[in-house]
Amino acid sequence: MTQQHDEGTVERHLGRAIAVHDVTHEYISDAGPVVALEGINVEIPGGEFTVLLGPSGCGKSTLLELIAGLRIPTSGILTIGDARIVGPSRHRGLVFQQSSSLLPWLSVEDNVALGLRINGMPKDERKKRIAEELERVHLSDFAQHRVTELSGGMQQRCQIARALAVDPEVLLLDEPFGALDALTRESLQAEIRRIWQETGRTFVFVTHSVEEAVLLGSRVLVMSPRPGRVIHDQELPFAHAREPITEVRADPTFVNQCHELRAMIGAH
Amino acid sequence: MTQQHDEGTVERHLGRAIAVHDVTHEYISDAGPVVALEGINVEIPGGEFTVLLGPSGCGKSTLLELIAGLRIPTSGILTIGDARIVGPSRHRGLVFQQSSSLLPWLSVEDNVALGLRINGMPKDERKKRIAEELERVHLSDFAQHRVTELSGGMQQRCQIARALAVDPEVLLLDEPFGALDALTRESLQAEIRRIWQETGRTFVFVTHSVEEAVLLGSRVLVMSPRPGRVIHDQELPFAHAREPITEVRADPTFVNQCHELRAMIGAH
Amino acid sequence: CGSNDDSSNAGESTGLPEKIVIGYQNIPNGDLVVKHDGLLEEAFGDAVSVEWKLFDSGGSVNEAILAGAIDIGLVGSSPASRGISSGIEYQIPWIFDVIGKAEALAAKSGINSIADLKGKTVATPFASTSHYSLLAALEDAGLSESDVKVIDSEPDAILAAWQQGDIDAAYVWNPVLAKLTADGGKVLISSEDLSKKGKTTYDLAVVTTSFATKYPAALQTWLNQQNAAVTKIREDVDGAAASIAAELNIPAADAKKQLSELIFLNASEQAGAEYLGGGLARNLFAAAEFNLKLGKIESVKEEAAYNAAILTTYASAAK
Amino acid sequence: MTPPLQTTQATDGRAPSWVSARQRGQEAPKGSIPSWFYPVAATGTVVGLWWALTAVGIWSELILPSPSQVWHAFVQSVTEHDGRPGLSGYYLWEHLWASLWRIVRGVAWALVVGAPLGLALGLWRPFERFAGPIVSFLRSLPPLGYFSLLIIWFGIDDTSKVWLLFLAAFAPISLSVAAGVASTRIERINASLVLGANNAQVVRYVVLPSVVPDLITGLRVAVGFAWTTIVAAETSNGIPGIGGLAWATKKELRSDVAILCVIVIGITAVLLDYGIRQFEKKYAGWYGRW
Amino acid sequence: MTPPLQTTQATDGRAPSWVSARQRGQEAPKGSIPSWFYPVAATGTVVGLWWALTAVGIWSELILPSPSQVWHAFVQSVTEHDGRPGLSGYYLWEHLWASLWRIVRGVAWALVVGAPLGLALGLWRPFERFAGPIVSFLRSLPPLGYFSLLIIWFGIDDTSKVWLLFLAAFAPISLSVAAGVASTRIERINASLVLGANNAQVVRYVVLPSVVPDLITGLRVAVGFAWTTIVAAETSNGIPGIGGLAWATKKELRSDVAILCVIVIGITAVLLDYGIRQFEKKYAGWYGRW
Ligand SMILES: Nc1ncnc2c1ncn2[C@@H]1O[C@H](COP(=O)(O)OP(=O)(O)OP(=O)(O)O)[C@@H](O)[C@H]1O
Ligand SMILES: Nc1ncnc2c1ncn2[C@@H]1O[C@H](COP(=O)(O)OP(=O)(O)OP(=O)(O)O)[C@@H](O)[C@H]1O
Ligand SMILES: [Mg+2]
Ligand SMILES: [Mg+2]
Repeated sequence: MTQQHDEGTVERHLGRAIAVHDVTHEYISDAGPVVALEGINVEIPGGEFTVLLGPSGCGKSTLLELIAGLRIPTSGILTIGDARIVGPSRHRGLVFQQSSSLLPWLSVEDNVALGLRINGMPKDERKKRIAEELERVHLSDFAQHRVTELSGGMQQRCQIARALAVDPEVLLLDEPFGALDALTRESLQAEIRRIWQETGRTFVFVTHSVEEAVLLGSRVLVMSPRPGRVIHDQELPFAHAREPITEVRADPTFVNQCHELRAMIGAH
Repeated sequence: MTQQHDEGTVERHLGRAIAVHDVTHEYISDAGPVVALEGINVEIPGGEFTVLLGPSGCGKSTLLELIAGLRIPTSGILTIGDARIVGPSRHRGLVFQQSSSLLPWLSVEDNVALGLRINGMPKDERKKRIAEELERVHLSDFAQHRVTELSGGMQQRCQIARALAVDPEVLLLDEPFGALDALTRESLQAEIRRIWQETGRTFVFVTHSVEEAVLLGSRVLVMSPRPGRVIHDQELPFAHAREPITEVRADPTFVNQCHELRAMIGAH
Repeated sequence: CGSNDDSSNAGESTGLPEKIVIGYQNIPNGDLVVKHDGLLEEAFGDAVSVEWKLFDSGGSVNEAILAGAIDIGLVGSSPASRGISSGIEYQIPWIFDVIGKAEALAAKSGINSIADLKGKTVATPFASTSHYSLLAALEDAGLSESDVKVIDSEPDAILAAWQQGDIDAAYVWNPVLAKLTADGGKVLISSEDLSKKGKTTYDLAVVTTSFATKYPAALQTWLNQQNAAVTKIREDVDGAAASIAAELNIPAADAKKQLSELIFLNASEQAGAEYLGGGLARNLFAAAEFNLKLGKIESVKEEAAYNAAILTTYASAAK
Repeated sequence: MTPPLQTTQATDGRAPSWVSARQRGQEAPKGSIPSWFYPVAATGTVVGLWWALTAVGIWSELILPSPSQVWHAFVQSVTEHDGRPGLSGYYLWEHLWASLWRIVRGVAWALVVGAPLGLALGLWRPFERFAGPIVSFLRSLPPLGYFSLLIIWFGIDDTSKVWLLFLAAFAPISLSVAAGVASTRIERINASLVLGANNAQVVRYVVLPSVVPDLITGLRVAVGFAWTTIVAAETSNGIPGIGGLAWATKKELRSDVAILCVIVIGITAVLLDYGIRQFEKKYAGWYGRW
Repeated sequence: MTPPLQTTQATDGRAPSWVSARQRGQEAPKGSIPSWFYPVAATGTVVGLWWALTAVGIWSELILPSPSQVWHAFVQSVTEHDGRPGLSGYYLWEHLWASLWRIVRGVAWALVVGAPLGLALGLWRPFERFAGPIVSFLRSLPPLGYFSLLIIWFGIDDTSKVWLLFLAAFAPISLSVAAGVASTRIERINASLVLGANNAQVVRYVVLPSVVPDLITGLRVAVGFAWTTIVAAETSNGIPGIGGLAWATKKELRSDVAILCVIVIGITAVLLDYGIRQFEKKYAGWYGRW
């Protein structure tokens, strides 16, 4: 097993585009093979906030894991900029759908510190950074707690803080706000939007909420049921808005847009 | 450790009310005690569809686990009908927030069969029942798969099928549709509503979606942030509606109701 | 590791090693008296340090010598014969004891002669002097190996099996032998009886050839102390028994009884033709041939090899 | 869309980590070393080392016999010579079979007793407090120190040997099972409880399956222990028996035979272990995936 | 609201399942049996059984001595008598300490070698294929069969004994660690990979902590196993040493002393095990909670 690094090309290239070329992914299981994705071709422009919408089991998580480099496609190629994705990298962060990816033997704080340690951030700087991130996800009170002592939504927030802490070039989020109540969700939506607007990172965001998609996305991709294919691709206007989220929500064009998209999905 | 049974009282009493008297629940942890619920008093009438709304970490899951009998309150008493809740029972089913409660060494089918086996249903009947339940949650194609081979949303559906299969008197659902896309969600919402309307079981349903709460609930309880208290309690009109869900959604009073409730929550 | 490893050093000029490593066994003879009374340490003073290492059988002593871990050791005549036959480079300067009544064949009541053992189960620790004696006794009584079920067993297991009723007889040494006879066991034949038929067994001292050639003076000193211990056993048996009892953690009376069942020879007796002077070499050679016949060993060396393995000069020169 | 890429292109990220490849159950890339290579290489390495050790000749062949001497002993052990079969009156396979049969019985009892004991220790705290120390006490007693007690209780024949092997084997099984029970995940137990499971059903449907991988690890350790104990078990009346043969021949300075026995024991144990692992792959494949 | 309820009321559901109570780490209800009760009861049971076995008197006291005989031997072993200290020239604690020190060194080496070996076996498939059979081979060899080889290589003093104990102890540690690595959850590994961890960092931050509980189980098995091997290790030149004392006195039929040694070994092992478990509670408390 060779370990090809090519860290040279992984320097900061803000806004490198991600391209998925003819990717098919098949899972092998005792009950027969499952084709999760078939012949997918997608271009995810650098610096955009792309939202993935699609029915349960259509392959959204699979696609994120492929982009993260955690899976190798059965056929096809994924690239970022002009480099081929051959494995995971700290420049492509992932917030997992299941929060069991947190490390139960560590405190909330130490879980958030994980990526910073791995990347060798000095202790002082790390402390400051962790405090910031915990503040952002409203978990400061629980810094010393074990992650097993958190509620479902708190675990999800802890995961988000962990991914944000290393400030990756590309951030892949798999239903990050799934277990959050309306208020917490709104506050985190605002945070995410602010981060995106300020840093120009590339975001790929899976959600089931059409409203959330329209609110946050600069672009939405709609996928078909298994085997997943991209069946709709559309730009969205509100991602760049500077108004508070509550105002956007009240905007009649926003309500309209949600309606249209929902209708579009229902039609397929 | 004595094992007090009193199965006599656990016969089918459709619509026994659940009462929570002065319940406080405190978690002990290395980082100090956490008061999850404080002095809660709630009456959950039998046969109602009660929805719980509240911020992340306010103690909703804790409350459901107390009602399920999986936790013993630090102080206070829970009752169902005129019996005190002293432990778990098949008559109070629970759909967990996290799908890691599925058994990874079993197939989807066998996971759904678990409760039926435990309650000694004969094989033939069991088979029919499992097929029905899998059909209901759209997982028939995956009956033979391991649960580890399911997507996040599919795992959640598998859990729902498992809980529904034993047809409990009380069904406690902890964000059951959290990981589901709009379409699948709508179809399952319709199913749940139909089951409730037809069987008159008692439902306690945790959700973050105000819309879902208004759509499904015959009553909504709103909880305050940690330590959790019930701060609002209101009847809702749409649970008994016979029209398809899409029609209810389009109903202006529905939209209004959602708006009001959201405003109410925001105000606290 | 033995002093034969640390070859050329200051010790050689004085003819004394820096240390002597002795492998001893818990057998009630002069060696334990020497150890307990500190005779060697006294004789060598500060010049030579003495290390005593406890072994559980002649087989382990043979291995330790092969491993170069000890200089002088105690082995029964059976392991000694086997060792010489296999080419272990050691020599025999001293006989600790001649095994008399201390090893014997004890049988359950109802078995009155060796011939009665036909079809019975007899236990003995394999590769020991008792094993040799048992096979010799069976052959002498005209029984072949297939007539009797001979099983291998450690002495304490022999006692357990005896009490369980799993075995009909056992050829074994003290203290187990004493317990068997106390429990109704009847002695059919002892090593003393076999000795009369030319199948004597011994507890022997072995010294590595390299040590013997390098440090004759040290060896002589060692042997003188052994001789003194024999004298003590003969003249002050209670004193000797006390020393042995302390070493074995047993009551002095038991030690005294056990001493009485071994035959001790002083240096001048040993030097005679019956023992180191020729008899012992013949005995070891005959034992090897006997074992070869029974298939217990692979090959036997020339008789000369057994002669060469006996050192008589030291016993002759003993004071 | 950008055109399909050449193989000489730049890459991003680290190539598949072997740590995670292992976890996913992925094999090494195709076209690599064939699977028979590894056992052959392992055997070759061991025999080579041994041969080298004897060839340098600093240790007496009486203690470390050369491969050829041991081969000679092997030939003796499977043929009739001087009118006697094999060694000490039995062929090698008879010795091996006698020991193997003792081990199978000892380990079978260890499973029958040790697995429920481990379950009870893991499930029931007062029992653990009471019996835990007794189990740690028993499992650390040296067989050579108490074997004569077994003989007086169970005789000098197979029963006492099987007991000894049982005593060696039960502890790793109990301990592993108890640890496995302790690590059964609470949400799975809860799931069965709200479906109406009583204690017995929780154990049957959740705890037992969770514990399978630990049971197998314990079993592997136990079988290994049983083999290491076989010589101690066969010091008395151990012929036929591969350990008894090793013990008797060692005392007789036939170390070629003793080493032969040790090697046969080792090889048999490797094969048994391989069998258990195949079983594990089949029945505990879900382990670690979730 | 209904009024607060009387204690005589009806109940719904089963009272707290002991299976899940155990899992939640809950203690027995207050006011129940005090914690010192259990070890005392355990000791009482064992001594009572032993006393009963000797009192019925069907077995000779020569082989199963009574508690009072063993007590007498104990007194001898800790006092000076006939001008000599203890037994075989050393006090009991000197014997015990000598053995304990050998065990500590043997097990320490086993940890140092066995844990990384287990990691390598668990992480790297080609290595497992190659070294796995060698490890299973080594771990099943009977010490009594190869101890003489250790003596020629490492001498008759402590080194060879420590080697023997090391060989006994390393296998359970490696096997447990390897099993633990295999059960490290893939999503945790993935989490570290997307944060940029290289193989070494995955091992350090995810695999190693995951493996701690398994390592401890392995260590417990290993320490127990080392104790069972102490007599075999001390058959030659084993004084001072508790195993050597047992072996030597057993041959002299001082079975009171031999049993004393066996009991001292057992008790020491129980205490060691208790210590390891306290350590485990402290450092692997998360186990099974998630
Ligand atoms: N480890 C696996 N083994 C086998 N099949 C798998 C595995 N993981 C996913 N699948 C299958 O691949 C398909 C896509 O799964 P994926 O998790 O990508 O869906 P998803 O779009 O994320 O769904 P959801 O919205 O429910 O999370 C599903 O049909 C699922 O059954
Ligand atoms: N096992 C535990 N140990 C310690 N504290 C816990 C534990 N489980 C929950 N808590 C704490 O109890 C509080 C309530 O948790 P609970 O899971 O009931 O919240 P929730 O309302 O379900 O939140 P969410 O919507 O995020 O799921 C939280 O502050 C949490 O930190
Ligand atoms: Mg998904
Ligand atoms: Mg919750």
